[in-house]
Amino acid sequence: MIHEVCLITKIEAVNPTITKIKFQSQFIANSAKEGQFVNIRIDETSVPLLRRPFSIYYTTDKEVEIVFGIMGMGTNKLNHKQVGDTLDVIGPLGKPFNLDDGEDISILVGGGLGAAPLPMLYRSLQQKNKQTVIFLGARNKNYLLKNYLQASYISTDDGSEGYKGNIVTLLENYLSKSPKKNYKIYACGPTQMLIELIKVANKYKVKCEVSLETMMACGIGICQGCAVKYKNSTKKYALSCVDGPIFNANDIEL
Amino acid sequence: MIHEVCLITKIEAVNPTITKIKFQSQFIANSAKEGQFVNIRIDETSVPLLRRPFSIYYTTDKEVEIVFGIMGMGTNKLNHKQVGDTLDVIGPLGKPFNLDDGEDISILVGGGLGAAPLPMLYRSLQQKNKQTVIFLGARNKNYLLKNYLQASYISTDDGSEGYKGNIVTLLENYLSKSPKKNYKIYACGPTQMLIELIKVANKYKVKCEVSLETMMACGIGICQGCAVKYKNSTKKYALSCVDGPIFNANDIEL
Amino acid sequence: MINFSLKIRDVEFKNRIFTASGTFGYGLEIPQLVDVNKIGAIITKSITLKPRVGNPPNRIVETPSGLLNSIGLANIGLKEFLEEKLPQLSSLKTAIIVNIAGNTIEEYGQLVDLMNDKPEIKAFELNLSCPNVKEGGLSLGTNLKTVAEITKLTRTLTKKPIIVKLTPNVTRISDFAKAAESEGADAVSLINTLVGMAIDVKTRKPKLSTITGGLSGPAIKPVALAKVFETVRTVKIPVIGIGGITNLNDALEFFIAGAKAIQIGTANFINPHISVDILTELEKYCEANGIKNFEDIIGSIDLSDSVSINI
Amino acid sequence: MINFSLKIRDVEFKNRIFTASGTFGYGLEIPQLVDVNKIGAIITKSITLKPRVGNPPNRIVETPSGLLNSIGLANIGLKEFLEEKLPQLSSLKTAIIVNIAGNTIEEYGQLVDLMNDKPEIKAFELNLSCPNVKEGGLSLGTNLKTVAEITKLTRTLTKKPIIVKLTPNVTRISDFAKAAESEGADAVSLINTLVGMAIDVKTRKPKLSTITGGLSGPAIKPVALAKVFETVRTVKIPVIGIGGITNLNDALEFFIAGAKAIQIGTANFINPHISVDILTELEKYCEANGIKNFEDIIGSIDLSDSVSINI
Ligand SMILES: Cc1cc2nc3c(=O)[nH]c(=O)nc-3n(C[C@H](O)[C@H](O)[C@H](O)COP(=O)(O)OP(=O)(O)OC[C@H]3O[C@@H](n4cnc5c(N)ncnc54)[C@H](O)[C@@H]3O)c2cc1C
Ligand SMILES: Cc1cc2nc3c(=O)[nH]c(=O)nc-3n(C[C@H](O)[C@H](O)[C@H](O)COP(=O)(O)OP(=O)(O)OC[C@H]3O[C@@H](n4cnc5c(N)ncnc54)[C@H](O)[C@@H]3O)c2cc1C
Ligand SMILES: Cc1cc2nc3c(=O)[nH]c(=O)nc-3n(C[C@H](O)[C@H](O)[C@H](O)COP(=O)(O)O)c2cc1C
Ligand SMILES: Cc1cc2nc3c(=O)[nH]c(=O)nc-3n(C[C@H](O)[C@H](O)[C@H](O)COP(=O)(O)O)c2cc1C
Ligand code: FES
Ligand code: FES
Repeated sequence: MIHEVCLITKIEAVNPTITKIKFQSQFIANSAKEGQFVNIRIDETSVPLLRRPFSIYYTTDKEVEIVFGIMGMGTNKLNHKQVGDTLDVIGPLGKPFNLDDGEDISILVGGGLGAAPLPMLYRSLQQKNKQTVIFLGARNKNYLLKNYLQASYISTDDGSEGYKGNIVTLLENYLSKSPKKNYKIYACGPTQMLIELIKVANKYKVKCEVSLETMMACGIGICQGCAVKYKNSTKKYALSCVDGPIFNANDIEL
Repeated sequence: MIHEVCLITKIEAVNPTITKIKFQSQFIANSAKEGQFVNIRIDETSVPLLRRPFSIYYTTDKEVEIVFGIMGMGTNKLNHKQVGDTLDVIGPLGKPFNLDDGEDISILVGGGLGAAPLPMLYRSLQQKNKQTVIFLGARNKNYLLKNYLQASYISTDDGSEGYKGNIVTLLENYLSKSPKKNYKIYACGPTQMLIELIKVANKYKVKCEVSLETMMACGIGICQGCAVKYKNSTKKYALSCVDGPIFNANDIEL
Repeated sequence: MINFSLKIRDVEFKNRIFTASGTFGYGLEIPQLVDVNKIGAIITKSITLKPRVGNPPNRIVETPSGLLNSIGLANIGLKEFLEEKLPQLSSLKTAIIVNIAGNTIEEYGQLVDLMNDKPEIKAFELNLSCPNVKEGGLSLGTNLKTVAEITKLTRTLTKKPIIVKLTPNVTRISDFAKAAESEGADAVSLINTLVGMAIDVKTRKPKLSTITGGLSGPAIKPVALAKVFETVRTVKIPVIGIGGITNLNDALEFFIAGAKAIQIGTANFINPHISVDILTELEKYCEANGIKNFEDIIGSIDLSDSVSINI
Repeated sequence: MINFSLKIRDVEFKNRIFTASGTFGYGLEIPQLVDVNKIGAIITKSITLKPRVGNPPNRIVETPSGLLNSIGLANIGLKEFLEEKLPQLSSLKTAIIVNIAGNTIEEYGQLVDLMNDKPEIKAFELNLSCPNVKEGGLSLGTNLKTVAEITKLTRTLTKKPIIVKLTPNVTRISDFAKAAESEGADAVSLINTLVGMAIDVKTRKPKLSTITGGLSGPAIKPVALAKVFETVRTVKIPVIGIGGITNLNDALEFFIAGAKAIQIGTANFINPHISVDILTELEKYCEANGIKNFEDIIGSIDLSDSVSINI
């Protein structure tokens, strides 16, 4: 991990509520693993006080991309940055996905902006010549993060693109058709979606890793603010920023 | 006075540390008097918490101009606004200069950014066909606000333009040459400059009004935060935002 | 439309959003900027027996999300207030609550006594955050016995509602609320400002002429909310929430915690019609959320998922 | 170069910028981000006799310029601390101060007793902000007698410096500093967090699992500074300033007010090498201002223009 002030090289409004920012960081670009995140200081003021965590969306040789929804104060201010401005970044942070689980078919599931970690993951799985199936869901088509991905299944809550309904329903349909294959699910999205998804994964006895978005104060393991309940463990709480944000679905209680 | 959200129509970097912003407000443009100010909310966040007061620098038919130095958080953020953004403004505020003091020669003295109220004052005096003499001083030539003014005397601390030294010295020189004339001084600038200037005005028995820049929380007379000591008065404190910012030099203690 | 009224003793306030003492002048200063008649009540700047010029400048300092002030209870004094302000205030269609401050217990009695016959005054709020010279500058409101005595004395002198305004600079504010309640206070309002300080590093002088001052604004909202929550669990009389309220969300937090009404202070300086804005938004909020009876919100905090702090 | 060292009892700290308990882990987590050897002292997360898993989520909430936390003293417990962390800590070239927290007075004694023979531990800091179940959840540190007793007991058990960390949630913090001083404390550190609260208006649930939590960060700096200023006028032992320090200016305010050292808490989360940054800037500041003896700054507040608050 590194703490660096990075130059913003590109800003793109994916749509009025989603923005992509590309910044220079050779270190992060080269060392980031799938599912890791960066922690960004919005500005020098005390509002917002804390850094804001964002998944690493994509990396090139020397550059890193994040994509974010404009939710509150922090993302609003981030959305007002300009090319040539700098970003104060700590990263890459957190435990990445485990790409050595030996599955035959990798299933990637992303809900809304939660899909941000998928492009890097997809690229790496491709490089490993894994067979991948991608599921993307969102409340409407504006929230589908389709870039860098070849989505096989798409759903939106309002039916504005793909199946009208829940992405987990599509996933269950898919699994039910050939339930015996050696799958692994990599899932990112809202907690409620993950809860539903884990039920389905368990029903079909499919390995599953999920990416969690908890509140974080430090992102580096020094505040203990990002606790997540461990299932059946004496340690009882994991720290999402260092023990996660990627967890085995059955290690944690959501 | 009015509380209005105004469209920014022009932003100009006078130099790297001074910016001019023009915004639309028919009401303020038409009702503002010489020496009054506007109180601007920087943004929706709580840092900075309070509005920031700025003298009305110039008005046209429907537009108002302010000019400001980049001092701290508030002016920094203001400097990042863009044409098309809005400004939340309360104004015009405060007691204006008294233009009916019957002087034969009006002397305008501005120190640094304190000179901001002078252009409107100068325009009005011109319209009244007053004979005016303008003194401008600043730490260096970048801080001289010469726009809209015909400065007769200029000084800078570093000698980068005009006389090297204090503007009050130039003023005293001037007064000493024909001390008996019916002058009136209108002065704006740092408190230290005003203190020196008032001594000179009193020495030559010249009427003098000054514009004060005190800390303000509300700008509209409800917080009592902007107290200024009255000389020889039972009320003891004036409120700079409603009893000022323009005061007779001998009414207040600096 | 939803009924926001609140009855304290036998006075009915048309809504539950008041302006806090010292942050709205005498309610007469800015008729151009806000329709004061829409406000539930205007609480005057603290009135003292004799006029007070207030503290020397500098009286205010901005801090991160906060404001430090040391106005020093500058006010025109009882006599001028009654003669010059009150007649003007009586023309407003909002309730006037007079906030009073004394040097001694007796002065609170005198102030109430001298104003009790004015029908324009709907209630008294007792500002107990005045420094007690005998107690080394700690405010009168930090002594339980003093709070009880002031409440008791004023209670004997008026049938108008007495609202005791509590200082947060104590170990357990609810003890003070209980003391006020048991001596007959009709409501408590909290919090007044937190003691705070700032230093100008260049000059090495305190930024306020009085060294320390009172901290207000969004910075203190979490503290105020915790104290309101503590107090509503301790007393039966209405608790009026104050501290850092700047928008609808803040206001709702206080109501959900159990405040029967709220006061808006520092936010008036930033947006003089904030109380009316919040009232309008509150109406919309209730409509959008199908809330018919405003009392349903008050104290509706859901503690089902909460645990008690255990070490 | 200017000497920033500070001696407390017979321990010499190489400089006066420490990291505050609970905000820097065990000092071992982020060697990539900060050269911990440059820090004056690292104060560990509070250590308890038994391991504590801490409170359920949600444990943190951001507030305007502040942070509310309810970590619940999550820590690995004394045994694992001694066996696993301390050996690693001993390789650091900075002083280790162990912060301890107990459920009872006796536990503080036990903790000190069990760690007293470790040469790597340079001093103890007593966290007295632990809730006292007997006293209805108010912290141990809000009871003068308890503070005196804990100090007295631990004093008998160790010759290492004892730093008593004071809670600000009391009427007069300097009374507590005095109590600690008179029982033999070598220093006091203040402030711990202010009690605060936030509510999620949508769910009507408290945002923290424990309802209330501790407020830290820039929002509380004015309060912390006032309490430090009050305390340095009351005790002779060193006062260590804590609360909202995020930059050189903040640090200087505390030193000018009279703090002999400072601790940096929440700011570590935003910039993990903030303490080293401030140290570097402090060196430059002293050089630029011709300050040869750092003690010249401490307590150098200029009160010549100040007035006392008069009502
Ligand atoms: C590991 C991780 C990776 C993330 N990756 C992405 C991403 O790639 N793209 C994206 O759009 N969002 C991502 N998020 C969520 C993102 O951090 C929040 O949307 C952002 O912090 C909101 O900041 P704000 O100031 O705009 O909103 P706020 O006004 O602070 O809050 C808006 C909402 O965001 C939630 N939130 C606020 N702060 C945090 C925080 N520190 N951690 C988690 N949730 C928070 C709040 O609970 C609230 O519901 C990620 C979060 C985590 C923990
Ligand atoms: C009536 C009036 C008219 C003014 N007109 C102008 C003008 O035309 N152009 C101009 O550049 N400046 C003007 N000022 C000063 C201007 O308000 C401050 O420079 C500005 O508020 C600084 O804000 P900041 O957040 O950038 O700086 P901060 O970080 O807040 O402080 C920087 C410096 O400005 C001073 N300051 C901060 N807030 C205020 C305040 N509310 N009132 C007075 N001083 C303050 C501080 O003491 C400090 O020394 C005027 C002030 C007043 C009272
Ligand atoms: C400038 C100023 C002046 C105040 N004057 C008084 C006063 O005269 N009497 C009083 O009881 N409270 C006074 N207060 C306290 C407020 O009424 C209120 O309790 C406090 O500011 C907290 O609320 P806020 O955070 O919304 O401002 C004053 C506050 C400020 C900021
Ligand atoms: C997340 C967090 C955890 C903390 N844990 C402890 C602790 O275990 N023991 C302790 O004495 N203080 C603890 N504190 C209090 C800090 O040490 C410090 O006193 C307080 O945060 C004020 O300083 P600040 O504003 O610089 O953060 C904690 C503070 C925070 C924010
Ligand atoms: S966010 Fe601080 S420990 Fe995880
Ligand atoms: S700034 Fe509030 S009264 Fe003048």
